[in-house]
Formats: sequence, C-alpha cells, structure tokens
Amino acid sequence: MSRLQELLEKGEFVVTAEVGPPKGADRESVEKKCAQIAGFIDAVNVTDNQTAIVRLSSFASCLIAHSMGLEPVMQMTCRDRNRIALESDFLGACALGIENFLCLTGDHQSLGNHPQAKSVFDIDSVQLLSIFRTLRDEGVFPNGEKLKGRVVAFLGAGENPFGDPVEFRVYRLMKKIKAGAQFIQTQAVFDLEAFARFMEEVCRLHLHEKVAILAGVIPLKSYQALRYMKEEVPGMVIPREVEERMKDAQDPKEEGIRLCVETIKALRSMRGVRGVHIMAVAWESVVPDIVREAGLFPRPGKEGERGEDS
Amino acid sequence: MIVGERKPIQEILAVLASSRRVLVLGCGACVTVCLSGGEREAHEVAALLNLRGYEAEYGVVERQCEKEFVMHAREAVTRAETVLSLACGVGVQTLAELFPRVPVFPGLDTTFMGAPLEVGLWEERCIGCGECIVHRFGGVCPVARCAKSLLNGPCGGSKNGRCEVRPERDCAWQLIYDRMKFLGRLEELLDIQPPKDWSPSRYGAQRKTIREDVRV
Amino acid sequence: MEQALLLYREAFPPSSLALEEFGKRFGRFAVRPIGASGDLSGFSFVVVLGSALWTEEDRAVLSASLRINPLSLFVFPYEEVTSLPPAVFHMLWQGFLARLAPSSSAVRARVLLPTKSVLFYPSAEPELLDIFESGGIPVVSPPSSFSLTRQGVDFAMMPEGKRIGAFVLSPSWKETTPVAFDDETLSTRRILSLSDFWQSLPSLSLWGKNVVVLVSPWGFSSEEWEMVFALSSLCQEGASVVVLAEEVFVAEDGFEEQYRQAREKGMLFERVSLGEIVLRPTLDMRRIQVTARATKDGFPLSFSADWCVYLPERSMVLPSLEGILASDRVLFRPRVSENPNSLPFSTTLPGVFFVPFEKKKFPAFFAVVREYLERPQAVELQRLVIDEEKCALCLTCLRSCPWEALSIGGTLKRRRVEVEEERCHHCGICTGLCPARAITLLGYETNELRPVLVWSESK
Amino acid sequence: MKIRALGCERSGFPALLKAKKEGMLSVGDCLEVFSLPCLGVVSEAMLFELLKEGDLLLVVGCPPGSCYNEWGSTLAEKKIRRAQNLLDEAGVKRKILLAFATEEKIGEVAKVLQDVRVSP
Repeated sequence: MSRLQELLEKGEFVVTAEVGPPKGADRESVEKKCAQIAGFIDAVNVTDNQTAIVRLSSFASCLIAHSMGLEPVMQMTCRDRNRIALESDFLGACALGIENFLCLTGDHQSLGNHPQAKSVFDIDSVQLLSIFRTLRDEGVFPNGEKLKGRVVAFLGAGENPFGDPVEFRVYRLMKKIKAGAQFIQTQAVFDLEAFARFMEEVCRLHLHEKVAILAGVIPLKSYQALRYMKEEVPGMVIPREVEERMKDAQDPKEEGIRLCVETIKALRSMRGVRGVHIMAVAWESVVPDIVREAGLFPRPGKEGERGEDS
Repeated sequence: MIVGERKPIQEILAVLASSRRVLVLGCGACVTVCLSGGEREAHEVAALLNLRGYEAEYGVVERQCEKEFVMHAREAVTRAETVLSLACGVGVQTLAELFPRVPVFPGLDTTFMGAPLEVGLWEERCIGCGECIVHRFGGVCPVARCAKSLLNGPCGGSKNGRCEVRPERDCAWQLIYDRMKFLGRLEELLDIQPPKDWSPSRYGAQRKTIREDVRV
Repeated sequence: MEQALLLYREAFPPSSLALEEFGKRFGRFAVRPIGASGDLSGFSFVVVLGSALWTEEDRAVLSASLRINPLSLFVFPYEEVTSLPPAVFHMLWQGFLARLAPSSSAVRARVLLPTKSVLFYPSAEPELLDIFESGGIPVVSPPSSFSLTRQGVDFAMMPEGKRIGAFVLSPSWKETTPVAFDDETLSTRRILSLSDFWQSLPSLSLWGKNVVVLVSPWGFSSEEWEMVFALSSLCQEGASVVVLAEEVFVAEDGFEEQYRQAREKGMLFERVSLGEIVLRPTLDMRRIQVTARATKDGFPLSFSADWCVYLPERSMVLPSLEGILASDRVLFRPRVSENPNSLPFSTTLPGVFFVPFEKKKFPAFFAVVREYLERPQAVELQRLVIDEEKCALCLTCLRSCPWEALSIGGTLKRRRVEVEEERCHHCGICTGLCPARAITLLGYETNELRPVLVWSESK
Repeated sequence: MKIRALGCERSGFPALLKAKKEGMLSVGDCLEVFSLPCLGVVSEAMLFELLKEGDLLLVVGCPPGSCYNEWGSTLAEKKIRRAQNLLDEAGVKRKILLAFATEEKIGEVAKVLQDVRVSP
C-alpha cells in the first residue's frame, strides 16, 4: 500500500505538492526542487508535459523523486499515449515502485508549444482510471487478457469544481469514483464559496466517504501571475476580492503566501476535505513556508515517526 | 457535406510554376455548396491566373469523385498542361487516376465533414469514426465536437459553455448536458462509457465498403 | 454648354410653342433632328419628340444608337399630341417639362449586336459554307463535344466560352411515300419514285400506257414540281398522264405557264384527298387500279395505271440539342417557327435557324441570317433566371437575399429555388454569391457587361 | 492608363457622372463606365475579368449603411478586399479601388483616386 493511501486511511490531513520537471534532461533541477520540499509534504506530484509543453517525462522525474525517498504521484495524461502505451507505462512504473497515479485527460496540444502535434485522446481520464483499476483489482487488460502477476496502485484523478456545466461537476466526480478514483486533486481553489458549495454537494451524496478529496491551492507570486492564470489557464476561477488584494499588495509575494495559507486554513475546516495539494508552479521553494505557516508542519513521519527538519 | 478551403494563391502559383495552359476544374457537389470549389470559385481562380499570364480555362463536373462525370472533362483536361482541381481530396485522386499523364494539383485543402450554420459559416459535425454513438449523447457527437473526444463528460476547461481550446466554439459537453437535461435523460450521462473501439475508424486502416448485393 | 437637347424626327419638327416652352424651362438649349451628326453626350436632359407607341426597348435602341446616357433620355409623345388644340398641347407639354428630373429608375433593356459568326450543327454543305465565307460571316467549326449557353443575344460555346451569334441546324430529311402501299401492290414493281422514274424514262416505252403521278403536299421542292410538269412530254409520246395532288403548286415564277402548257399537252390534273386513294393490283399483276375521289365534286375516279409514280413526302428532322443546350431545359427541342412575323428559316429559339432543303434557297437563307446578325436587338435586363439544372440547392442565395424574394419550392421529388418576382429588387446579390453560377441577372453576366459610357482623354 | 469604373445605378453611377463633370476622373487616358443594379452583383471573377482590359478598377456605390439592398455594398466591400488580396498575393500589380459615394457626396471618389495620381 502506498504511503499516501496509508496516511489518508489513517485520517491524516495530507499535503501534496506539485513539481514541474525542467525543459531538459537536467536531473539536478528535479533533485533540487524535490530537496526543497522534502519533509514538508507527504507526496509529490510530477506533471506530465503540463499545458502540453514538452518537459522531462513524468515517469523519469518520478523515479528521481522516488530515489530521493519522496513519495511520487505520477501524472498520466491521455493526450500523448494510447491505451497500449499508458498500460505499458503503468506496469513499468509499478515495477519500479511508483504506487500513486493521477489519471488526467490532459491539456489540448494546441495550447502548448507543439500545436502542430497530432493528439491521441484514445481514451479519457475516466476510462484510464477504470483500465488501471481493472488491471489492479481483476488482473485483466481491457481486451480481456489476463495480467501476469499483480500490481499495487493508488489511483487518483483531477477535478475542476469550477468548470461548466457546474451542476454536472459533482456527477462527473461520481463517475470518476465509480471508475476507480481513490483520491482527487482539485483545480486550485481561490473561490472558497464556490468550492464550499461543491463540497456540500459532495457530502450530500456521501462521495467524501468514498474518495479522499485534496483541494488544490496556488500561492500567487505577483499580480501578473494572477492575470496570466485568470486569462490563460483553462478552468481557473479567481474572484474579484483575491484579484484586488493582489493588486493592492505592498509585497505581492508575502500577500500571495498569506492568501494561500488563509485558503488552506479555511479548507482544512471544510467538511470532506482530506488534504491540500499545493501547486507552486516554478516557485517550489515557497512550499515549506506555506506548510509551516498553515500549521501543517511537522508532517507525520514514516511508521508514525515525525519527519526530521532542521 | 465535405467542407474545404481554397489553398492560398501563392501556394497554387508555386505548384503551377512553369506550366502555361491550366485547367481549373471545380466540382459540383459538396465543395460547390460550401463555396470553395464550384464554378464560381473555378472561374475566380482561372480569371486570376489569366491576369497572371497563364492561359487558364475553367470547368466544373457534377461530382469529381466519380469517373463517369470526370470523363466529361476529358477534352479540356487533355488540352491543358496542368490541371488544378478544386475538388476535395477524393476528387483530386479520381482525376489523377483517370488522367495519369496529366499533372493534377490540388487547389483545395479538404478540411472536414460538417454543416452550414449560416451563410459563410460551416462547422465540423462528424469525423467518420466508423461507429456512430450520437444517440448516447442526445444527438451531439462528442467524438467530433469535443476537442479531446471525451466520452465521459467535460474536461476542466469548459467555461461559460465555451471550449478551452477555441473559446469561440461551443463546448460539446455543455451542449450534451443541456440537451440531456432537456430530454430528462441526465442519469444516462452517469454511465461510464467504455473506451471507444477505434478499429472501424481511419485508425484501423484505409476503409472500404462492399455491398455484395448490388455488385454486378 | 447647354444643359438640354431637344431631338425631333424630320416628319414632326417642333412647333414654335414647343420651343418657347422648352426655352422657358431650360434657358439655353440645343435642337437637332435625330440622325444629325455631332456629339450628343454631355447633356443632362435629352428630350425626344417621339411617340406614345415607343417601348422601353425603342428608347434603349435610340439611346444606344445616339450614344446618349439612357438615364438622361426622355421621350415626349409628340406625334400624338401635336395635333391637339394648342391649349391642350401647351398644358401637356408644360406638365411634361415641369416633371423632368434626373432619372434614377433603371433602364430595363439594352441593345446588343449579336456576334458576327455562325455555327453549323452537325455539319454544313460546302456550298453553304462558301456562301457564308464569301459573304463575310465567319463560320465557326465546333469541337467534337461542346455545349451552348445563351449569353445575352449570343450563344457561348462551352467550355471555351467562344461566342457565336447564330446557331444553324442542318436538318436531316425523312422521306416517305405519300400513300401507304401494301406489299401486294408493291410486288407489281410498277411503283416508282419520281426521280427513279425520271432516270428510267429512256428505257421505257410508254406508248398507250397510263401513268398516275401522286404528289404529296408536304416537303416538295420546286425542282420536283418542274419535273412533274415536264412529264407532260410523255403525252406527246402517246402516254396518258394523270397527276393526283391535293394542290397544284404554281407559286413560283413561270409555274403558272408550265401548268397551262402541261394541260394543253393533255396532262390531267385532279385534286384529290391523298388519304382516300386506294391502290390495288390488277389480277394479272401488271397494272395498278387507282381509285380516288375528286375534291371539288366528290366524283369517284378510277384509273388503271401501268406506272404509278410518286413524289416523296419529306419531313424535316432537326438534330436533337439535348446535351448541347443542356443547361436550358426548356429550350433544347427547337421547332420550326410558325409565327408569321418571324424570319423565314427560323425556329422557336431566337438565333437558331435551320438550313432549307433546296440549294436554290441558300442565298436567301444567307440573307436571312445576315440580316439577323446585323440587326441590333434589345435584350431584357434585370430579370433573375435560375438555371435549375446547375443549381446545387446550397441555399446561399436564399440566406443572402435582402428582400427574402427567394424560396424553396418545387416538388417533393425535386426541390428548386423559386424567385418571387414581386419581391425581387434585382440587386444581384445572389448572382454574385451563387457558387454554381446557376443564377443569372439578365444583362449582368460578366461577359455581357458593356460600358454605358466611354470617355477618352486623348480625344 | 485605362480606368474602368463600375457604379451602382442608385448612387455610384450618378456620382461617377458628376465626378467626371467636375474633372475628378481625369486620371487615365481612357475611362469606361459600367452601370450595375447594385454593387452586390460583383464577384471576384467579374472583377478579374474586367481588369483583363483595364489597369485600374474603380468601384463606386452607396455607403454601406445606406445601401438600398441592405448589405449589397458591405458584401461588395468584402469581395473587393478579398479580390485585392488575391491580386496582391498573386503578384498582379493592378488595383481595385472602392469609393462609397452618392451624387451629393462625391468626395471619396477623388480621395481614392489621389493615391493613384501620386504614384501612377
């Protein structure tokens, strides 16, 4: 069983963070980022060519993180690989000790840096989840053939509570749970009210009992970063108050961290939220401060020990 | 219908290069209706080529994908050094097959199968995946109309009913949701759609249909 | 420079009253008779003292021939009005002048001269080609496959688009016998066509023989009638010759005289109804019993004929234009025009003629075609014509019409686009957009456009 | 230089007559004036065919908002722009000028011709 799964089952409020691999074969860059957050988080997500921009592969970066003793969550998107490649990579990752998988559809390639590429989208995230689940639980490939041996995997999915049609989002979550999602990492939460509505609905349907929901947060570095996210990143909803706070801030970095911590605190008290997922895109160094200020440090150590810091 | 777009004129001029006598051959079917390769367009290109110093004539056949119709243009084709076809990719190939000695160039980029929504506006509706499943989605095809061909609901980028990839397009899943809600069949969307069988699609290999009962 | 010009016809010069009023309206003006030379352009108002019977087309012809902007041409029905009492004339003339304003209404007709060239279809006899070539009308030879589309007063030969003014059909002639002969009668081998009989005359001895000549009223030529009259010489050789015809053809120079002479020589002419003639072989199978009924008194006639000679009945078969005038569904079966006002040798399609059977008439035929090609013709402008066979039913026209004048009609089997004439404002937006080129605004096809005015600086 | 001018019969043609009278059109050696029912009737092919025997095409019609046939002028404007682009792309150095003018307001005719006069 993966450590992330273990902590969640124990009822810990977990912290995960995202690491973006470099645009190059720069192993040290991954190691540096991992080292910065080691001990402050329970698992690290490695993105899979996020926003369709080519980077060091998620698989390789996960291995690097794993070798450093971190718990990696391997993100897998359906944009670049068909079911053959995805299944094969899944088996390979399992063989090498990666246990957490985040199944995503993936951003469209026309938004990335290779818009000329041919997209795959052979299957979607829900189907990917169900394929992995059947492989794990039933030992069967989608074509009916038997899998040799067994695999251990903790399966997750993304969800954007703010996307349209909003009423359908909870049901989509339900579909993902049905397909095999055990944990959910949501899109970054800025609009707490809207997220609370979403969670209410989740609890009403008792979905929070079936899946661990980790709410996403993003520490804002500057007002420009906010504008960029609001305009360019699909599915991002940022309310007016947040925008104004960032705009008027003396020290935007400080304000961004403060805002993020406040959000985490609010999320922690929200029913059904089982953890946070910090997406400090290209600002991984801020994660320790946030975790500390949010009162989430120290993290529970391996075998019940407390993580060592300083 | 098949929708196409005329190639940029510079591209056309580049392929015509040294040939003088050019036949611009349009097609009277889909590309006429989508205003990209009918008689009007053929005349337009021919007139422009004439201004450029070519000896261009133009013509149109009923359907350039069928040999019997293309044969009507035989005389004009043999008169020309080069044929610029304004038909879809199917028509160009039929033409090239029928007249192997004459260089045939495509003057049109075949873009998609779609429907006209208003004058001068066409939208893709079908990708010919080989297995129609629109009935499961309230008559809106997610395979053709969702940028990611998602079968199990919208991606996270759907905003105000618009697609994240092309904000001026409708999000197919918003349409499906609205339609299913209207039909009172929302619960059907909770069924997990299994991975699609792509073998009858283009990805299976070149497709061929044979109707044994009508073959003589 | 004067603003106004008063044009009049020599037969109806303007009265002093007319001139006086005209002067009051325009101050300085010019007065010229129609046909006088000189530059007539540049006047804002050209008033013509004309007739109420002039049509729009007459006006168009006039403006084109005088090179006047048709928008500045105004016709006053002077011919009818000039004889009225001066007070009434004065009132009408004054009212007309007062209402004159620069016209903004469209001219609905235009004058075009057909292209001076002829296309023969399917082929032409060399004599005819010579006549046309030497007469200065070029003959276009058709490619092996082509089609014709009407463009204004011309035809365009597709796919090249070469224009021809007149299209001449060479008909084939189907010959039949004027009376149905049964096999038994034919087996006597005493029935011959006139030309066969004529050729075998030298070898026949006709003394004391009876010759019956049957003449059909359809498709004969005058040469053949001359041959019939010439048979009277057989009477002098001791034969008796009876001509049974519905009508004796004498409507040619000298035929009256030939007819009289033939009768004097003893040739018999009987007007009968050919349909009532009965021919039976005699028992010895050497002669044919011909019974008929005289048209004038119903008197039964009976002849025992040693030779039965007939003048074949000819019917003209025009070549089918299916596939050639294919884009013009209604028109591809031309018939011989029965309109007494139309030109001889013309068909129901304007500009389509047929070659006469008799070579003698070739010069006359040439004259008719030349006359047609040299006469300017008024063509209707601004009527929307939809070529149903080209139409791809793409609905572009329907969706772009500002007046909603187009609609989908037709039948369940074949839909078609229909124009509602009352709504159509003849703007031509649909013609400009139609991808199949199926809609024509008459007069505004690209190759029909002619400049209304030409200014040359070097002049 | 041979100019061929197209005018719609409601505005363009009368405007052309007036412009000629006021000497605005003395740009080329020869001027041919065509009358159209509305500018909506033009097609790119028609413009190209007319350019075959002319160096410059001057199209004059009602201002877009006041076209009698609603969008006749608007469509013509788009088609002319498209035709001009095609000409430019094809490297054919001929111009199609569009002026919105009526008999009362012919200023634009002179304006569009100005460039031609400066750089013939």
